[in-house]
Amino acid sequence: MFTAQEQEFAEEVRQFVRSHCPAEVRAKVSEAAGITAAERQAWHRALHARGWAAPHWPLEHGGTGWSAIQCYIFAETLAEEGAPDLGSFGLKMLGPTLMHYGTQAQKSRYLPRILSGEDIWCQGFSEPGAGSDLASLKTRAELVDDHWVVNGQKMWTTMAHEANMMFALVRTDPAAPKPQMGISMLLIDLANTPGIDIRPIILLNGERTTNEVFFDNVKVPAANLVGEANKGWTYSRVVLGNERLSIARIGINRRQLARLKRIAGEQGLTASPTFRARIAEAEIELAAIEALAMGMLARVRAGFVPGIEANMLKIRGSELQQRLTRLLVEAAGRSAARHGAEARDPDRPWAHRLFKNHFDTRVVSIYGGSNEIQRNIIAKTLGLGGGK
Amino acid sequence: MFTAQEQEFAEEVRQFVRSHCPAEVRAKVSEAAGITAAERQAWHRALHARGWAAPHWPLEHGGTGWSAIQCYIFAETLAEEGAPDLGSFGLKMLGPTLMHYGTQAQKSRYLPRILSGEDIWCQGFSEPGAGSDLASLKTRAELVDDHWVVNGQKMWTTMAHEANMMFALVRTDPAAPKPQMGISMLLIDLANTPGIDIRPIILLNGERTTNEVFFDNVKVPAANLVGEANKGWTYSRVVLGNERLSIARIGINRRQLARLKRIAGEQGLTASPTFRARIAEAEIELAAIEALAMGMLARVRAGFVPGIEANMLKIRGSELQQRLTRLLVEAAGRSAARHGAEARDPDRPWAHRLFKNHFDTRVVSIYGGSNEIQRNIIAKTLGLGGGK
Amino acid sequence: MTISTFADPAPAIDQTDDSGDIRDQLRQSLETVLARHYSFEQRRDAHESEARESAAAWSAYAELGLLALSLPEEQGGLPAAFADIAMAAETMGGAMVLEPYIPTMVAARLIAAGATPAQQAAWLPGIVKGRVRAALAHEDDGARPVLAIRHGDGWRLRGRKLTVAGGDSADLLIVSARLDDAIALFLVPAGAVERRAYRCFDWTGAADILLDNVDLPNDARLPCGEDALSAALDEATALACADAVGSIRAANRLTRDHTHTRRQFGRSLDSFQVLQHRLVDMLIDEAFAAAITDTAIAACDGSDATARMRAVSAAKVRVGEAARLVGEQCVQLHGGMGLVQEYQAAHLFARLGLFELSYGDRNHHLERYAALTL
Amino acid sequence: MTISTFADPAPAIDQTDDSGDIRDQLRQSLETVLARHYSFEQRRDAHESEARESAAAWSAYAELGLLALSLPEEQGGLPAAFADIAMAAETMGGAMVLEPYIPTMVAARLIAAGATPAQQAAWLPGIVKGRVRAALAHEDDGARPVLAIRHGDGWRLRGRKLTVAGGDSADLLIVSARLDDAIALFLVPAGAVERRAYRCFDWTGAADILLDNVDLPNDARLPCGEDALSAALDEATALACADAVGSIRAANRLTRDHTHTRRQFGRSLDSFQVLQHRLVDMLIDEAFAAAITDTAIAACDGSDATARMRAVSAAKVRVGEAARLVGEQCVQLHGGMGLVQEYQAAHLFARLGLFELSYGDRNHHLERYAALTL
Repeated sequence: MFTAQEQEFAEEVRQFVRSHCPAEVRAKVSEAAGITAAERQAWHRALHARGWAAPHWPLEHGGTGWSAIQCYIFAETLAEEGAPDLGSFGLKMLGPTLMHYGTQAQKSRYLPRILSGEDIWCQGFSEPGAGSDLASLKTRAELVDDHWVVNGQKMWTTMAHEANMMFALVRTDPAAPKPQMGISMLLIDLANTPGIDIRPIILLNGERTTNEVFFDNVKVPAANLVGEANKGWTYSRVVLGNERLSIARIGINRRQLARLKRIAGEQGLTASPTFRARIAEAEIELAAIEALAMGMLARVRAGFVPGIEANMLKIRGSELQQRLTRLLVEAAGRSAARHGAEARDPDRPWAHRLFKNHFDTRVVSIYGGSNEIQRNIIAKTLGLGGGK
Repeated sequence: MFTAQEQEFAEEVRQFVRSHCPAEVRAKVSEAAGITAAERQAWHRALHARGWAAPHWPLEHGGTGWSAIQCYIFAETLAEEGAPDLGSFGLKMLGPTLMHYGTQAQKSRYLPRILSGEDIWCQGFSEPGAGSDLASLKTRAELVDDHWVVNGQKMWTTMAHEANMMFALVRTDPAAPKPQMGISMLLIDLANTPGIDIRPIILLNGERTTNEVFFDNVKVPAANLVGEANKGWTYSRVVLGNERLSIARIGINRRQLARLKRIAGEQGLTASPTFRARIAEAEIELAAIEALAMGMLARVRAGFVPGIEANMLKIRGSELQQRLTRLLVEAAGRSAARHGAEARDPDRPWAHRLFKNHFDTRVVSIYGGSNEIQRNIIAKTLGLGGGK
Repeated sequence: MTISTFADPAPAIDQTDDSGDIRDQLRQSLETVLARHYSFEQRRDAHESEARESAAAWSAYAELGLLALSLPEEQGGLPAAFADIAMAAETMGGAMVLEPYIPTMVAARLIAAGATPAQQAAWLPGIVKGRVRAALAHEDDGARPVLAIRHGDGWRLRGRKLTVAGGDSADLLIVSARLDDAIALFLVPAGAVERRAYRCFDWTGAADILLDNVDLPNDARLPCGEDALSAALDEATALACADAVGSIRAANRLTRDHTHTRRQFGRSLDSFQVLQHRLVDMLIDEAFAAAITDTAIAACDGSDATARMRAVSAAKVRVGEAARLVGEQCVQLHGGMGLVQEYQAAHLFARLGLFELSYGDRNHHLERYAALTL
Repeated sequence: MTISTFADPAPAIDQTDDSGDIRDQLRQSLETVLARHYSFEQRRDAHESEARESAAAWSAYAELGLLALSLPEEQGGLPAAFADIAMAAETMGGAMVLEPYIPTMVAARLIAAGATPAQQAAWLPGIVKGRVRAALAHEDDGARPVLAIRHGDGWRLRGRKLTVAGGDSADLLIVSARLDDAIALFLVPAGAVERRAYRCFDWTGAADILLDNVDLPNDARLPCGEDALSAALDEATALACADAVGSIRAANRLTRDHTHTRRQFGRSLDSFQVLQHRLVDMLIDEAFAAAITDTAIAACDGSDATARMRAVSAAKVRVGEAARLVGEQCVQLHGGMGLVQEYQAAHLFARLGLFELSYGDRNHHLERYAALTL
């Protein structure tokens, strides 16, 4: 599949991870045990020092100039080795969008700080009544003198409590003929702006990874508008398109598969013909996902724009991730019912994390456009029902 | 599940089948090998002589007065033993409909002849453009003096080439405000009426089980109208409702399961953990279907009208039937690819029929209202989307 | 024979059967109690409190007679069918009750069926009155199975039991142990063992039980053996199925309500055909799960052990399929809301997910079923 | 890096790759030939005729050079990658070609890879020119496996091979036989055996081959052995996957066209969301099947036997899943029309269903894959 040169490159990346990311951090990532913000930031700094924080960015903005294949090898090698994920919001979603639509001042200020990890971004898109149906969002922004005054509420704002910046969609023209047409994108300084209240949303697993964010007459400088007013909808499509590209989740699926094989082996389940078959089925699905992704990459390399293949990879990548966490739970059996470190099974000290992983993974078929929405998009692209 | 008395009854039925239906006929039914019209009629006469041709009919019309449970035991015992199916059109679909909506003359003439097997009925509902969407049917009937003059085309008319009578839906009021409101039901003598052309539809399996029927100025006596004119839609719902009741297909599924176990045992597949598991899954699904059917029967006994449970049983009964024929194909392996008696595998002389069965069974999720339509009906009954 | 029509006035599946009158009254009483004790907040408080379950709820179950069902009248029991206990389990599954009703009743029935009159008199009245909770400790730690040996006039037990449902709050444990190549059962007061109590992901309680040379009197051993244990485990499995059916019904109701209320792209979610068909498949699985559980419950009241094992394994497999579909789709159709601690969807997902891991997984029961039918 | 958008102007998955120019020309030429020789009626006539396949079509394949691909140039072959043969197989799968292209090419490549120069010269030119059809007869009758013994200067073969694909019309059979605890391969002219020829459910031809003490000269044995046989079987499997991908594409196209044209309840079928999502899942499976088949085809051209076996088994399993979904839903969404001999849907269902039964079923390949990766 890969050339000798590409394999050499993969080896270089692997060695870098092993020498610059502590083994205990990688072990925690591989076990889906959760790492601290400090551990993530340390790894960000290490990558940044090497010039690898944003390989897919253009050289002029601090990227690497690598081919799509190299970027792919890099990302998957990191995921396979258990390197912490740097997060998508700044590096993958906002960064490329600002490069195309941001003002020169915005690019100069924000791109280097995304690259270095100095700014941590979150995404303010979803609202209580607007999840998959973003166009119905209600948060308002009015231009008063040289500030946008923002009022409303965002929801499912992942990591808002660790971020200092947010890119948000706000309604700037309530009278627009279509709801999509009255939306703008603003850059909001969460750390230094009065009127912002970030409240935790606690999931059943006991964790706070997401938030509600309330805006009460929050003043955002006019210069923080991305691109033109009332064109936020278009930019949001670009942002989400960028997210989608990384969402086949091949690296994490490969890691989870390795974990499943290890645990199944320890539990004697690789001797069970039915369980063997289910592991093989999952591994074959991963092989198919990789084959499609490689084909897509080859076409990207040839200048094509990835189309519905990306939606397909999102759907099946997330379904596979859910299948793998479920198989992990089954491999652990009743021990997986235990919750929290104090319930640790003395003989299977990893088992109490597995149901939590399984639960957490339910979100991957919901966010970034639910799998139902993905199928709608493919259907629409195919022109199905056009003869209605 | 059953009382001692009921079990005794089942035994009586079983003995009757074994002594009155030739073993070779039962073997052919069990192997889904197809029987002749003469063999089916002989069995019909034997049942009729015993007074068991239509157990679920009221006593006054020649039924048995049995309880719903007894009717169930009777039907399932027959199916399990491989007795030929007498067909639904006359006994299950038209008969009960005529009892409620037919004229006295219709009852006196047709019910005894259905019971004795003298008349063989087929159903003229579907048309080229009206399968699941019956209301769009186009075959016209105009009342001229004391005859309805019928013009048009029916399609998917199962067994029309063996039947001498047809109950058909025809459009009698093209100007009705809703398409459903202009439809009537007619009884048509296929054997003795000019202008009827029955053409075979050959399926991929090479068989003719279904037909197209063309009507060219066919004169049907006015007395052959069922009930009132333009109320045919209501009667058709009743007819199809009656079909639906027998469509969980428990008897045939039980027979196919027994066949699967026998073949899997012969092929050594009951020693394969994965194949064992799949047989067990199918058998458990059958147990669930039976449990739901028994509950429904108990409620029917208590005077309830079966509602969406019947649709549920149709969906899952047909899906199970498809699953079983598929497992049979897999049990036979590559031998199942052979087609026709001349391709018979010397070591597996039954194998060449299995793919044909598998193919034939695809129809059970299509006819009698496709499984998609069944789900629509359940959704509508539940009131889903009512808040649109 | 009645003629059916498509337009059925009673869409919901009605699960009442003919022995239903008294059972229905009991169900209604239980529902009233649960409405009083099992609001979302009360359940959370019970989870977070030291005692962890609501003592008030347990007393209420005792007052209703739920802890007496089918037990000998001379010990304070009430005549009842196993189906009555299953009704209680199903209703509690709908409210996601945290107290160990199933473990206690399974242990009590095992004592009623297999213990000496003296042993019954020692424990059953306390259970019936709600003063004693019990649990069956069966699943061994592979490395340290529980062994029993004769020791003086009595018995000595050694080994470890893992993830005993209800073991955290049980006053009495029925412990299975190997004794001379057979399995024996012992009544062990919880005070005699070391236990590590904890919560499972669905908030129900469990414990690991360490028996470090526990000495017991001679009459701690139950006269019954493996057959009784096998029946008790089947009863526990069948009741777990009933509990899961309750949770499945609740999840379907919740999901239908949510999709009916919630609007997207200007329409209610339940007006989208894809979601309608998904809701229909969830309802079909509910109906099949409920029906096959009824069969298993009835088989537990019968005398044919093979038929019981077959019916229970069939139910565990089929209800497991339904639990998986309904649990996952309940979360999926709730969207992000489905993952949040403050709403019921995630709790139902957890309870249904853990059901699949309990009392033998799908593979175990498929293999047992195949062994009985192939 | 290019920024993607939801509005992609090219919805269909484009499977061309960079070695594509010549291959594309060949594909177009083949499509032209098939358009001329493989109308629905011509295919039916070929099926019903005595010769059973169209001799004209076979000659046309030879003229296009399809029977020469990748074979040695000194025997009349053309330089080509295995992927070129796979392209031809996929295209023929789309037209549901009845002639034994895959059996012939697999046998020819086995001769090219493992036969002596004299053996090659004896058979390959005839194959390349379309005068000789060949097939690999490997699957034994369990009761009568084929055994080889030394007999004078030559060999004597005895036993039976079942359901040999293409065996009905083959002029040359490569027969695997047990010889002293190993497997040996023999070149057997079809005239030397008794064969029972028949049609499979998908109308392709096969035969049972009876070897009743068939005497062969010494040079009938191929010098290669089990490794070459294993590679040939993998190649046959990979090409069958490519053929199935062609049928899957055709079935998806046909189903989309039908649901677009056909109206029910006043709307086109493809405007119903449930059917839209089903069509989408069919298309996704097409994309995955095509991608994983490409991987298997590439692995067949490589030198790593383990990687080849893994990739081929993965493809067989995954394409099988796709074949099942697409075949069944193609019929389902066509309604009654899907079962009729006069329309393509049923034929595609049959071809895809029989693919699953050929070259090792799902279980076989899952187990082989697991053995290689666990």
